[in-house]
Amino acid sequence: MIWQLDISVLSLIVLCAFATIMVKDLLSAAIIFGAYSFLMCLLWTEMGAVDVAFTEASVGAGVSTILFIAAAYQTTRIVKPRKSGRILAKILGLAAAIVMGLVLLAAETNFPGFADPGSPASRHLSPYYITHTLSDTAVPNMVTSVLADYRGFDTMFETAVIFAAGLAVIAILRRFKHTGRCELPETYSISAGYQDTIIRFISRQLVPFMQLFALYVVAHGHHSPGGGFQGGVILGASFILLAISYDLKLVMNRLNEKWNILLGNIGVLIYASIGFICLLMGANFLDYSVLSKILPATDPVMARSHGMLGIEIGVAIAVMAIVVTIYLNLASHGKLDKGL
Amino acid sequence: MEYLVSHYNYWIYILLMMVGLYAMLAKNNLVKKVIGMSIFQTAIIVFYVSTGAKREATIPIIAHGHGHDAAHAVIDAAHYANPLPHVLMLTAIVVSVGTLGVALALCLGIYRRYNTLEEDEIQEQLQ
Amino acid sequence: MDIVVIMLTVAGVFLFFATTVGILRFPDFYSRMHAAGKGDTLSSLLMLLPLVLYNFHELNLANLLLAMKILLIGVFIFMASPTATHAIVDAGFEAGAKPWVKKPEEEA
Amino acid sequence: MIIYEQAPALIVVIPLLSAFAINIFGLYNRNTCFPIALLAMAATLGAATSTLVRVLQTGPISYRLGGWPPPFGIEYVIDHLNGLVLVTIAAVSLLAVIFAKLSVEKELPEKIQQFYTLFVLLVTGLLGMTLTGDAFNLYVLLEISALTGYALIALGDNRALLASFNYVILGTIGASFYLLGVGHLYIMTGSLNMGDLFNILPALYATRAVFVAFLLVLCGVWLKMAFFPLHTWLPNAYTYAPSAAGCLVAPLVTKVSVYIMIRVMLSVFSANYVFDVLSLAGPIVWLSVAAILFGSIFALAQTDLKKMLTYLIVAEVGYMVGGVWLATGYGISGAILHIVNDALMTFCLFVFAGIVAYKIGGQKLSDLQGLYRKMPVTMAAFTVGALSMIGVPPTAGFFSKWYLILGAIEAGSYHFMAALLISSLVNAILFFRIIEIAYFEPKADHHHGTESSEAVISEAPFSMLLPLLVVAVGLIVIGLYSGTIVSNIIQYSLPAGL
Repeated sequence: MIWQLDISVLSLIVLCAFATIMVKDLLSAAIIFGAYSFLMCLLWTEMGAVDVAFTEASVGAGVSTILFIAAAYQTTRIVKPRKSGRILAKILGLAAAIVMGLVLLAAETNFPGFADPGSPASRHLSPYYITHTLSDTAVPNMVTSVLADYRGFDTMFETAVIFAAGLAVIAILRRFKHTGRCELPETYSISAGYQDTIIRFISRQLVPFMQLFALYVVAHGHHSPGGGFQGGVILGASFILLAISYDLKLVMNRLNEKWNILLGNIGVLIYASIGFICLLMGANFLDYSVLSKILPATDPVMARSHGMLGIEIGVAIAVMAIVVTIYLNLASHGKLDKGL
Repeated sequence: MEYLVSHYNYWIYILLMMVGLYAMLAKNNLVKKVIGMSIFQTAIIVFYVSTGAKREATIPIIAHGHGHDAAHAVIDAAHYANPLPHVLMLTAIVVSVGTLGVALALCLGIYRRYNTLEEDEIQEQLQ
Repeated sequence: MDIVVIMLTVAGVFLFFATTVGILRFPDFYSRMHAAGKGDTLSSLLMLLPLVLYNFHELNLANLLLAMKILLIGVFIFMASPTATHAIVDAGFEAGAKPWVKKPEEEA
Repeated sequence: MIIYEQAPALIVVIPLLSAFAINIFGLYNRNTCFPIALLAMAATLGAATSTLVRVLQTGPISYRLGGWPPPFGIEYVIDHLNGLVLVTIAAVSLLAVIFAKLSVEKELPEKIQQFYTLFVLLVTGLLGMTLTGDAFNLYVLLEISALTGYALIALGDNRALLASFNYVILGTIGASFYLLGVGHLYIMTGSLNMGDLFNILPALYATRAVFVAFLLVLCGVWLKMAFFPLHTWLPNAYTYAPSAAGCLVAPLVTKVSVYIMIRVMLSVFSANYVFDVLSLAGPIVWLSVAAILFGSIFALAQTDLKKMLTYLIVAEVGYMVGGVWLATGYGISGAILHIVNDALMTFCLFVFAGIVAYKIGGQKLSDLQGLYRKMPVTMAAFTVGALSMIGVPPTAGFFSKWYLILGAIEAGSYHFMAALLISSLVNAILFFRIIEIAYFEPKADHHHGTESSEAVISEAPFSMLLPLLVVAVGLIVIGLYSGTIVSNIIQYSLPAGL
């Protein structure tokens, strides 16, 4: 905890936040927001929250920025100045922000000091997780064990949230009128418009490594930062990279819309079914320890570890498919023909 | 000075929340509102992660935790940062990216219909 | 060993600084990207190398693996950073950014 | 008996799994969506009812998800209060899915599969919010129901997208405030389990941070339930939603938020803290008086049927919030009973609006002319719903209002009582106006005016009529048995000492 570093990063963050909402160009706003997210990662790594930082790096700085850019590309990047005579919203917003700030500031004086080892948050529940994660679940990364086991139910619904978001994007944007089902070209052909060989070549070389890395992140989440969610986002990002450097058709050749939706379903279904199998075997929902009865050569503790691996794989599949779906729909305005 | 060092995080998160809330309520451009929403949500994440930080503690991964004999090693809770807020915030980040996707999809749909992203111009078209 | 590490780090920081100055001070889009592309790549590498070397204070398998990982990051940056710069320049060219030339009357 | 013991988990797991089943099977054949959704909702209702029966027999149940003991893992707690709310949600969503079939086929023929999946996920979220005993788990489920709600509303035509966008912004502020409030509780206590918080918090009641935490949670929930000054997103969002989605979202989402408010007030904080330590009750009751009056007056000014109903929801939310904050046994009983009644009443009226949209196409009040002739059964059921909204005995609406008024008298809040009476009067004016319009024939200057006097009966299709009739009968039955409900169920969910 180096507070000088913290403060300098935090002041940069505040600067970025102000710049993002002040700048008159949506594309610039998106880029600055990406920088804001990266600074957040730095801050959180520095505070010891490596998993959160990893997720923010892949989601906030990666996918969110891409989504903003896709939205700006599909709409307009110009922010027009407000017409005169409409300052009521401004005053209202400012007043609400100030009131909220003052209320929060009043509460803040009661908080235990930052990074105080004696604070209730560090003393009440967390010591149990820290000291029992190995003996209960055999997973050294306690973020993974809390995420996938102690509070696995939250995570199931977190995956369901992302699934619902993907479905919502399809429901809102997708237009089926043009094509009854996805029409794919006979052979892959380069679309019209100037495309650069260097970028294409490098992207194509990088994609396998990205996917390999993503699988490593999923599989190694028990021992190092990472897990299903981060791995899934990186997998999705590899497809997005292809979609950007080539075109949507190339991606749709490999992962068409039907498969995308199907994979999204299957991913969450893997999670829920593992929980449901536990329930059928007589234990409570998501109590993986009972899986030791069907998994060969495992005791209940290792069964928990394997159960977590199973659900991480499910999360990764679902997140990958949904991230790709959201991007494809946003980048092509729901027509899935061409786009960014 | 002591007080400043132990509370600056909270001040910054409050400032970020104010920026986000202002953008959400007062900005005219819909995508700017969405950006404000993201800032608002990350500010809350800063707050939660701050609750998990611990002085003299390392990242919440048990060192040399491979294998079964490691289970019997003595683990001191004071050596590791609090994992619980991290878990909660992983969930919150996921939720925020989901909300972001939906909000941007709505922006695109609105742009398709009204051909503008400015709230006042949409209101004019509605009247 | 320590001296090498410090020297490399200082060189990296200096190059980063030079890059930043370049981005701010160069006259047109292309020369700015030139500074960003070249300076960034080399300085990142100069920052990563000392990290690798620093790891070898205590030679064992774990540290070797760690050093490998850091080197892999270096390889990735070496591939990705120039490509990204190229892509940006390309986009700028398509968007019609004019390169800076000396004022015509000076040449004449 | 696995089913019996695992019923609390099954309530959520059945709709969750069936949501994926709907989506997967829907990819291949769209006609499979409806039967799966129907079966899932029926099974959920079964699980919810068996859970409520078990609670009535043995007292509150605690279910450990993942088998971890409560403060460390996530816990489901089912007591009399949420047992009742659960059955209400499950019943209304079963009826709503029956109604949705034809309406969706007409309004959203392209997106049937997405509609049912989102629909079932929304129900999952609402049920989970009601079941959970963990403050953070509640946030995740809140977001599920919110995200699916945004999408369902945005599916509607005509201005629905903008309404949904405003809902996204304000809904996210609400959810974030809730999250931040939970964060304040977490930093002060280190716990997230509601029961655990209830035990730890009394020592911290004097601190400002806990007070702010309470305020944040309250504001967040208020935004979600559209309580008076924070209601701006609701009327547009619910008006422009597709009818089938409106039938689910309008009756349930605000009611579940009210339930969460009660749960947080009584099970995380305590009645003692909320009512005695804080001196908020007076201003909040005044605020709910304002909500009731505002909602009623704006409802009176509308010419659009659905929009009128949405302003009535704003008024009804005022009833429930005010009832809880009266801080008397009668007031809280009335508010809890009103959650059930209002869910049914709102459902009845929105189904009516949906049938009108399906058969006639318009939503203007003037479109309703001559409906008593054309659809006698529909109008009869609507009349029951309207009478219940006004509060005429023996319909259910009368009894919850009666309890609320008793509560107001007990607390000495005569302004709240006056607001209730005024709102009943306004409701009477509103609904008698509709009934009057519907009694009259369309104007004879129609070019085929002679034919219309033949009184062609063209009733709504059976699958739309069935939920309407069931709920109309339900309103009367619940009205007749409301004494039993209060003494057997609601009685036990009141805090001690009230």
